[in-house]
Amino acid sequence: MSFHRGRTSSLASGLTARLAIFIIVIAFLVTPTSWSQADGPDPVLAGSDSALASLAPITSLVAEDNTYDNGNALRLIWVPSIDDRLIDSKIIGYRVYRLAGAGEPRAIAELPPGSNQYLDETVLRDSVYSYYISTLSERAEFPSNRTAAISPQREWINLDRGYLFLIALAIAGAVIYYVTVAKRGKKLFVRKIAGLEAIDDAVGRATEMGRPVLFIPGIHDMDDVQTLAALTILGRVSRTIADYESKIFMPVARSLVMTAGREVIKSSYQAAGRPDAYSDDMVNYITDEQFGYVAAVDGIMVREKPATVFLLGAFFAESLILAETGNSVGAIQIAGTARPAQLPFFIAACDFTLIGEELFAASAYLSGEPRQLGSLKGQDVGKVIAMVVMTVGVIALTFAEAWKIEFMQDILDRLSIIFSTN
Amino acid sequence: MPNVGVLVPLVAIFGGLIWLLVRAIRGREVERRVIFMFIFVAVATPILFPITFQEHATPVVKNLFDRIENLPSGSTILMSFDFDPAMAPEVQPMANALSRHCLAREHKIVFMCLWATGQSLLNTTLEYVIRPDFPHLVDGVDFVNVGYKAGNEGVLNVIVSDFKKMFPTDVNGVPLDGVEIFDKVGSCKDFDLILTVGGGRPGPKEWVLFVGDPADVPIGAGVAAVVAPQLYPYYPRQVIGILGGIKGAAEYESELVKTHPRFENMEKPGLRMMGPQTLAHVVILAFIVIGNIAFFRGRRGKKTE
Amino acid sequence: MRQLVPLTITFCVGTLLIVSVFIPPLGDLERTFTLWFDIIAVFAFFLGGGNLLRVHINKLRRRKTDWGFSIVTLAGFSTMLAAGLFKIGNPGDIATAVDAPGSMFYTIFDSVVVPLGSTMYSLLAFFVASASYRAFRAKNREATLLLVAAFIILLGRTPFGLMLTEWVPDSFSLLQIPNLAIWIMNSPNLAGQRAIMIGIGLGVISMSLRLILGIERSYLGGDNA
Amino acid sequence: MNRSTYIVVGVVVVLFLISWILKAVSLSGEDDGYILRGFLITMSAFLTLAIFSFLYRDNPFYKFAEHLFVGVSAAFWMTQGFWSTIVGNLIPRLSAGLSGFFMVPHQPSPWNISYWIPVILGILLLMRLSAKYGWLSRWPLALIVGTTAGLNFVRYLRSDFIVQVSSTFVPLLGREPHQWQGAGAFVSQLDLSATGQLAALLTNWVIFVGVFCGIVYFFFSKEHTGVFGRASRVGIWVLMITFGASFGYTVMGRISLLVGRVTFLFRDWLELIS
Repeated sequence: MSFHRGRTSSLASGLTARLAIFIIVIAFLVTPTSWSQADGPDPVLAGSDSALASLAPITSLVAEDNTYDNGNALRLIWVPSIDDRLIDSKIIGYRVYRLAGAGEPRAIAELPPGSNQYLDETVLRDSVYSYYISTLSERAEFPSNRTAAISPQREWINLDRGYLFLIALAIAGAVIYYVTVAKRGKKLFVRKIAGLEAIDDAVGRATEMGRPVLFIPGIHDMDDVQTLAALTILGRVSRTIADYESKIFMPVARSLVMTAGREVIKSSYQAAGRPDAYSDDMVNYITDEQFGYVAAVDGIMVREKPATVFLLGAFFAESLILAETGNSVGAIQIAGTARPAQLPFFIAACDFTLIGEELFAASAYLSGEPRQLGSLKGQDVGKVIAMVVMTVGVIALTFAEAWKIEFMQDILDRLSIIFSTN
Repeated sequence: MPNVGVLVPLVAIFGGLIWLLVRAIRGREVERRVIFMFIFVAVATPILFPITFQEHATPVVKNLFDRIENLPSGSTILMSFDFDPAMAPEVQPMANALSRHCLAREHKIVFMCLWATGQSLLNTTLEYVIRPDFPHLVDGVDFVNVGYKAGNEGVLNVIVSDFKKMFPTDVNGVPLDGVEIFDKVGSCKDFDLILTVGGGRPGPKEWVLFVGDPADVPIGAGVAAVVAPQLYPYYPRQVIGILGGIKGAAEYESELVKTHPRFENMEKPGLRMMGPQTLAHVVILAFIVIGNIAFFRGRRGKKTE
Repeated sequence: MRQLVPLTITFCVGTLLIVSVFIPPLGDLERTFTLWFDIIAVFAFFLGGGNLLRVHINKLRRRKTDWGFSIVTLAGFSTMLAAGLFKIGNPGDIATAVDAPGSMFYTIFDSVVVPLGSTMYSLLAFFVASASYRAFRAKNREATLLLVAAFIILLGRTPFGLMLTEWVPDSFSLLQIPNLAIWIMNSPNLAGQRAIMIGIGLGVISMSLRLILGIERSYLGGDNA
Repeated sequence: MNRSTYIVVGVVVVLFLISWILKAVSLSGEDDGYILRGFLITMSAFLTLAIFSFLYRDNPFYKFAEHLFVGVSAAFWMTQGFWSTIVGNLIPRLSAGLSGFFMVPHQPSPWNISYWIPVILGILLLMRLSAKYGWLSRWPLALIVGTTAGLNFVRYLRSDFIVQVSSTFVPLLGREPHQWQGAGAFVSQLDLSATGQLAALLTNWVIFVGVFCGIVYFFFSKEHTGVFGRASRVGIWVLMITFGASFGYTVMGRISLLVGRVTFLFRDWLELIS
């Protein structure tokens, strides 16, 4: 089926409506209530060496719990000494003192002139602290009032990340929704991806020529999601290879990827009913060293002369070295990476390139399985969200800047808050 | 003056390219190894026999050069070394060229660093550039080195309103109150120009935000090539000129030699390092042209067959 | 059982780590799991290193093509391993960094791995040239755009970029090649990078979900079986 | 190997020896370990040349360098893994005795017991070697896949989705210093200078339209025809310009790498330049 325009917009508006409700709810939740306020009146000049010009201490020192942490930080806020504003002031900085319980004060930090806040991340939950801050001159210091005793609190939910949660929910929800829709048997349309259409031909060519297929899964370990994408594609490719009775060779730069790669290929061969044709020698660990690996793979390419080379995963500077060597031995090359910096080199030197998102979509596309295809459609909802938000943001900013329309500025501020990271 | 050692490889490169061009017009492709050889010769020749190309200053560089050139003699300029040894090959040539230019125009320079690692690199410039080139200039009279102070943006926050509060003495402990340059300088507002050389953080961006904008002082920046594009939005209002990477340094050196012939024989690392770059770029551009000619001739050949 | 346990582990761990972003007391989980990963990866070294040894010893025993070079690999491997594990020639005690200057480990690294690595890296200078020769051809509209953008940027990096277009009047200075190069980097290039990144973000989200939910299980040989 | 190969190898060995001797002689004035230093510099130079020789074609010298590189670097990373992860991170959490032996500070904590989990999973991974219990190695892999999926979900959502979307908010009619003053003012000041208003507006329009159409290109679930197809075509064009531009921009850095290697050969080894 095709994606009707009407449905796109109704979907988008439904999402925005839901977003709007959440925004209101969260806005209420996030509104600050009362903070623990330091008591006592403002400055009391500390008695000090009367021969020296005395400096005004800082004022309005407040210690408050740092919100949304595991109870391991306290935040200090104050108004700098009035002397700090003078052109030739004698202030050389501030020193922060902390008292744990009824203990002795200990200096925990020194700050440059002009500072007005400090985050103490060396506190323990359930302990009680109070603070004061001294204004420093060359020879003396002028302490402020002490804050009320406070202990850091643990919060169970980070409300600052409410919008992040909502955006995650919206996109994940869309993906899961279309997965279930597809599971119920609804046929979904997915456009052709050239690089993936070519895989069968490329493997077939290797069979005809009697040369191996070389599969390079990038140089990162399993903690990079691009490596996982490469391995999922390997699952499909090795199945085709098993069916065609071609040879595959996969040199890797990480021991874990070797283990996982063997697991994948072995299962594919089993599924193809040819478990005997599988051998551990198909996947070999070379070295973790980036260019040592490249040197070895280059050697393999010129000696084995693979008919087809897959370069899928996380690539860095080696992308072009590998792709050019592969090209020089006349291999068909299918590349894909989510490293924008390396894409130009693959585009230049390979026959087909999976650009960014296409790498992650590849395995779902190749599987042809309805649930997997459904997840691709879910991704597109994320794109609709991005396009709508961008358009609204651009229009709001344009009007707010050109004609100073306040209402537009409000929309923009809201959007910027929702789409901010913290 | 170019000697035989330079001429032979240059003739080989350009002769070879013309030969390949003729072949391309006949529809013939070039083998990879031939390209490799051209690149190697193009890079190795200028290393063995320094070849420098006359660089024309682009407006972003020229603007800063003209500002320093046109300030009345005796203006005070603040120059900050905000980089580390890793960045030094790219940006130290700029720092050297800028200091030479300022001192040749008889401006007074106040040197400082926001990076602790900048101190030793600043000393290199003082020791190997200023002392030999301007032996008559006196530390503390014609230029002052106030050294490094910790605090990153905090330092900028202070010096924008009071310079001596952050830097009461120079690096040798001499109180700035006795230094003549500082008779006229109370804060950053009193400098006629601020130059920052670096590219990390704190760097030019912080100088613009914390000093340039609030105090309304013109800022000139020398930065590593990768950072340069991020700085263009500030040009030409907040940053009056940008030297980006080795190419920026080379353009500045070129301009400097043009207007101040006394520097004809100075070290020109920017220009020297641009030699292999320029030749290699020219070779690559030539191969793109040759490739396209071969492609179109080859296609036409196929059609007529 | 053979499928269920791994799928459950993936689901639980994945969900837990996503949720932990929103629950401050779980904030440390990210670091813990990263450390766990590192530890498991070190165990995998036994498999990787063992495999390396097995391959080369086999080559040697069966006198396969190029078996002589396997001796080089084995010798290099065992020397470096011994130098590192026993900290041979290390100026300090057992607590000193393994790559302290002066140690055998450092010396080999500095005179073998560093020159070989940086030379391999420098091969790129040759390959950018051969790739531009072959790829930047005006075959169709897309390829022409690729070619023109690359050509302008390359030209803007040489003195000839300005020389060729210096005659352009100031009111059209955007058309001067160095300015045009900067504009391309700041405008269409930025837009393209951003579109790619937004796509990648969505692709990763969707793939993570497929993995966590067990829809994508080809890495377990899953839906084939 | 035929006879000519032996001759070439022999010649190279002789050249190596000569270079070593000459290098050691030239270093002898300044350095105590000049024989070793001479050897190391000569070796670095010959390994450099061996890699370069691959550009011509595969040959025994390249094979030698490649095999040496693989062996040495594999051991390098394994040793690093042992000292930094096992000794640096695991032992201080699991054993006071071993911490004492390796002289690393012991870090006692009630949670330390959880660090047996990766150890057990690591051992399960080694089960891969057994035919009967090989399937157990899937458990640690499953944990790793879960970790990677979970951690990257939010990471990419933030840095590649949210940040990129919100930084695309650009004013289409300009902002300070190119504040919109109405169409009349715009037309009267119209020029194509690099710092002018039109250039600034052009940048913003290209960014907005470019990102928009770029996203359209990536749409999977809609046929790229009609208006949608045209937008997707514009998307491809923007991507192509991006790729061409980034390619061109990187060339300079790549040339610098070669300059570095050639300088090493000419200066440190051959002493042709100073």
